[in-house]
Amino acid sequence: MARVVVDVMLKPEILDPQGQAVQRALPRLGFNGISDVRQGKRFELEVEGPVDEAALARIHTMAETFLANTVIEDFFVKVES
Amino acid sequence: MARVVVDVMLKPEILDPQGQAVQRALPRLGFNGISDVRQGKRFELEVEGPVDEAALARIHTMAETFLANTVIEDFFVKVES
Amino acid sequence: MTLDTVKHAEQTPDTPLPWAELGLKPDEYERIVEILGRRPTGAELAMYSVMWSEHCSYKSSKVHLRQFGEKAPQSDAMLVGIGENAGVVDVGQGYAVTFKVESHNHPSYVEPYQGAATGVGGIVRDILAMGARPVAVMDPLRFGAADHPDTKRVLPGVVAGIGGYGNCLGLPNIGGEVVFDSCYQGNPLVNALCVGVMKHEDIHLAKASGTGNKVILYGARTGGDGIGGVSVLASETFDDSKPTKRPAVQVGDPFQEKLLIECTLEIFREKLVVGIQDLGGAGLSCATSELASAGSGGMRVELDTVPLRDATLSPEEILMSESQERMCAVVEPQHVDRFMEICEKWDVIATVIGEVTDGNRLEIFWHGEQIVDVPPRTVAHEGPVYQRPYARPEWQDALQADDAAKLSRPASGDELRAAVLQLTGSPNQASKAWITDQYDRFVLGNTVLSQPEDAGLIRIDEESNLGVAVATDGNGRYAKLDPYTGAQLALAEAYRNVAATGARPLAVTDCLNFGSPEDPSAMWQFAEACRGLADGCLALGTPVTGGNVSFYNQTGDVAIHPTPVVGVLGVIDDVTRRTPIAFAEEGQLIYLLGETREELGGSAWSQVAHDHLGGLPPQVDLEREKLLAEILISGSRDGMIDAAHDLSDGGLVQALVESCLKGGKGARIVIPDGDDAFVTLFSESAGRAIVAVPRSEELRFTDMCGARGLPATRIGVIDGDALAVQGQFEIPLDELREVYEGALPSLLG
Amino acid sequence: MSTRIGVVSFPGTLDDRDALRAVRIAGAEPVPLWHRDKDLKQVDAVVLPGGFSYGDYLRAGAISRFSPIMELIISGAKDGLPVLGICNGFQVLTESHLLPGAMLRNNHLHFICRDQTLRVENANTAWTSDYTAGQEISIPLKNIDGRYTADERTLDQLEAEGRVAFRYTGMNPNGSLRDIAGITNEAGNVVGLMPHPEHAVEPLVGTGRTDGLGFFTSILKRLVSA
Ligand SMILES: Nc1ncnc2c1ncn2[C@@H]1O[C@H](COP(=O)(O)OP(=O)(O)O)[C@@H](O)[C@H]1O
Ligand SMILES: [Mg+2]
Repeated sequence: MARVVVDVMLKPEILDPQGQAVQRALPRLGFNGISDVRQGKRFELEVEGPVDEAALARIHTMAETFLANTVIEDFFVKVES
Repeated sequence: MARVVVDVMLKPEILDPQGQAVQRALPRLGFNGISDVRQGKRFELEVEGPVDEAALARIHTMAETFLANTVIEDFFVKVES
Repeated sequence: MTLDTVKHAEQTPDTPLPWAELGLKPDEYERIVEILGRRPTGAELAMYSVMWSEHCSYKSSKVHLRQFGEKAPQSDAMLVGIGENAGVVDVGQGYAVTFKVESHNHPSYVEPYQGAATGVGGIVRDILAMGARPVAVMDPLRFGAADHPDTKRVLPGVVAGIGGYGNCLGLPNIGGEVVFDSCYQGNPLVNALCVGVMKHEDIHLAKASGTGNKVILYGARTGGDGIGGVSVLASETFDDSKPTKRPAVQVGDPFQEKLLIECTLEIFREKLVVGIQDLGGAGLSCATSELASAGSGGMRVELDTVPLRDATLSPEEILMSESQERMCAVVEPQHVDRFMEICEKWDVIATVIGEVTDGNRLEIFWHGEQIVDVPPRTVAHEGPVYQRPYARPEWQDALQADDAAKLSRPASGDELRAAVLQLTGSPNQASKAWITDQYDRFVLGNTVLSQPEDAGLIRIDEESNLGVAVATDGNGRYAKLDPYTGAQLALAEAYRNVAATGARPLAVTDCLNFGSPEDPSAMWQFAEACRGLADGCLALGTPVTGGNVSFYNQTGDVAIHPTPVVGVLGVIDDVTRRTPIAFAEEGQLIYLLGETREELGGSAWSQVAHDHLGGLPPQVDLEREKLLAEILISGSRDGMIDAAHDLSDGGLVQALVESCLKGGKGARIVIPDGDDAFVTLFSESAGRAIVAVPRSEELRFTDMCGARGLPATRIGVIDGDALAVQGQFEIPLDELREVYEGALPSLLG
Repeated sequence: MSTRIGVVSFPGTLDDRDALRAVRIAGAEPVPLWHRDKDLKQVDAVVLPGGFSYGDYLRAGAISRFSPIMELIISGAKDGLPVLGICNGFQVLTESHLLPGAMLRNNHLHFICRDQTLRVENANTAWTSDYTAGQEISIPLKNIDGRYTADERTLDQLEAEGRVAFRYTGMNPNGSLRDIAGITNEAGNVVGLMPHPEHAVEPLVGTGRTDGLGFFTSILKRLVSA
């Protein structure tokens, strides 16, 4: 069984209030030197069978049509070693 | 400027309703062969200055005390290359 | 590891068991051995320990709670009393209403969001298990000081959790309370109330009967949530230095619960169940033993059929798991297929895990081997009962002697003005909109009154306009000064709040939040509060139908203020007659009903202006409360009053501020001749309300009050855009609003 | 024959009962539709009501969009079937690409429930003809993912074509771009908005106003006269 990770992040031009809220809170908590924070989602998929090109292509489609809304989000697929 | 990523995932023993909802939907959408889905959060931090051990230690503390709720979540810090 | 079967237990009588770690006392363990005639198996020990915990067995409170039954007033309305998942009252036209308040205090301190969320989930399942459709929720909350950093951790999480869960279930939140006091710093109180509606014939009870009937577990899979949570969390003081005692947190899935509700209601509609029980604290241990105990036969359960989220769970853990969003039903064999079909329709997992037997034992098997063989009553209903020692604390006299009368008071008009603004902008008196705007109050389309009002009021029949009103109240400061009176004041206030909307109070639920029952002082407070509440309910004719006890709300030796939270349910035949708090019509006359004495002990003013708590709380006169309620109800029914607001913390001036701001209209007030302005405005005498009377109804209204002997004093008129007290001060509504609405946002961001 | 208006229930839909009631009060025949239904039961129009379908897990509306009934509604809408998406229903419509843009978490990150005023910008859609352009109405708003977003080009196009159907006035409750509370498709048969007209159809309950009834009377008139 292999694990494939899909990261979904808001596109850079879209306002990310969650990331901003984190960033604004950091100095108050005594953490400085972080100039930007973006918050996104991480999906860990346990894939049955081999993660070959065909499987990755299917996961890519799944991310594009379902896990991410490409109107607002970018996604990245990677195989976890 | 370097990017540090903090992934926050629910601990394995904790119920993950979001991941479950995704997993249950997949077969209906025609995606088979995914035996488990967990959904978590991904924070992308832009760090000013060098990401040395001291900086990483600080980010670790920040993740532990703020980004993650360690009662129910695990977190992982990594430097993006 | 070998499985600890019943047979194995018989053969190995000397195996040491961790009963002490599971919270059992030596004599309790002895009793288990005596009941079984042998040492318990691990699974049996798990069941007994969790079911005999304070939280599940009420072992310290039982002897006091009995009064609610013994002193219960004669009431034709009561259909199901204390002891079931929730009490049920008849509200007429064939409708029955069930309601109950419960605590989720400790879990909400550990993990505010999930703790509060699962608190809502749990009480909703209780109501559902009675056969009712849940129709509204309320959330009485207590936090530490508003400006304490930990309050900023706990409060937003709790509120988001209540909203996140309740909103997603589609239940309107129609009211609650928010109180800040440093006594709750390490022990916030998160109480949740749910109201449900059904027809009389739909009432369901938690009992397993009928040999051969199937036991079906349905809803979420079972995981390792909150294992040991009930016994450990609820029976020991939470202590940071021992992290091992931190239980696994339960995580809620409101979507799953919504499916469970709709699925269960459809199952009820088709009359497919004989008995039903929700799974809450103590999970399957509780559900199976209670169902079997209340029923006529025994029960046999194959534990390995339980659908798991985590395959590594041991049988003991499965029995103790507190995974949320699960229910257990007893179904006749011929209805099982249809039951399963409905579950499938709602994507709800359902599994037959056992059946009702003709014996009288609860027997549980794991991979074919017997691991539990117990008389179910001994687990569920015949747990230990303690007569805990109690004693009036020695500091009580000094506290009561520390009279608030000695505090320096505002004298000039300017000082009074400043005191009003200070009170209005204090966290306890300020607008709670920052919180309540995070709750859906519109869903289901039957909300007639919701926050900020005296009570939440919902329509339950669209044709006839029948409705019910519910209010919850509790003042820990009063109860600290005198727990007997404090409990009655909580009852009186909730009763008055319901009547102020025009509804007739019918029944009571309560959540008793106290310190450690092992501390004689806290136990005395508890005993006094129970006695006060039982006596009060008898006097008002409103029986207690159910409730909840939360002990061990203390950090080290320091307990919270004793905090009995009382919920009162009332019925209104025609919701179009309801009375809101808002002053809406200029020119209407403002009457103060009831008598004002100088009563400042425990008052909001003494807290805000002097950080003082001492003296005696306001007196209680329950006959007067009844009379006031009758006047408020008649006034509403006969169209004599257009607004009503009860007087409680903050006294007359706070009520005026709220009614003015809600309606966007000012008021001109005249202090009655010879009365002290400060006392008139800030005293907290009970049994009072203000009403707005149209001029055309004035005579009729005052005649009615006169005839029935209720003091009614005309104190002013709705007018202008300021709150003006003649000869004293004037505050523009805009200024009041800024102070009233700005306070919580500036504290909570 | 009476006018049949369907109201779809997905698992987790909450305001279906309110929407059915609103349809009835307006004088049409309410028809409950189930997400697994494979036909539309001859309804003349469809309401996608509010709620948290599938818990709003993943993204609001993302999972419901793939239900069997949505296939029928998507193809029907393209052929002119009137569809009104309220709150979660609006989110389903954007996820289905029947309406452009997307809905994000409110800028203040909280669920917000309030009485909201909005301006009806387009009174020519199937669902707004009983209003007048520029009219202000007040109806409940309640959501956590209500921030409307689209790229600049799309926004400009919506404005140019008069497809911004409703705009928040007084206060923008969630950070929606250009104060957009609701939009319509080009043909005007598909309308989505975040606030809840179905909670404002009776004087007694909810906000005590009936400003939302016009949505349901608009469609009824349209269908009766068609
Ligand atoms: N946590 C809460 N959840 C919902 N409503 C609340 C909450 N706290 C306060 N409210 C509502 O705000 C209003 C004002 O509260 P409060 O001043 O405590 O009322 P009262 O003094 O009449 O008991 C009431 O309608 C009450 O139900
Ligand atoms: Mg009140």
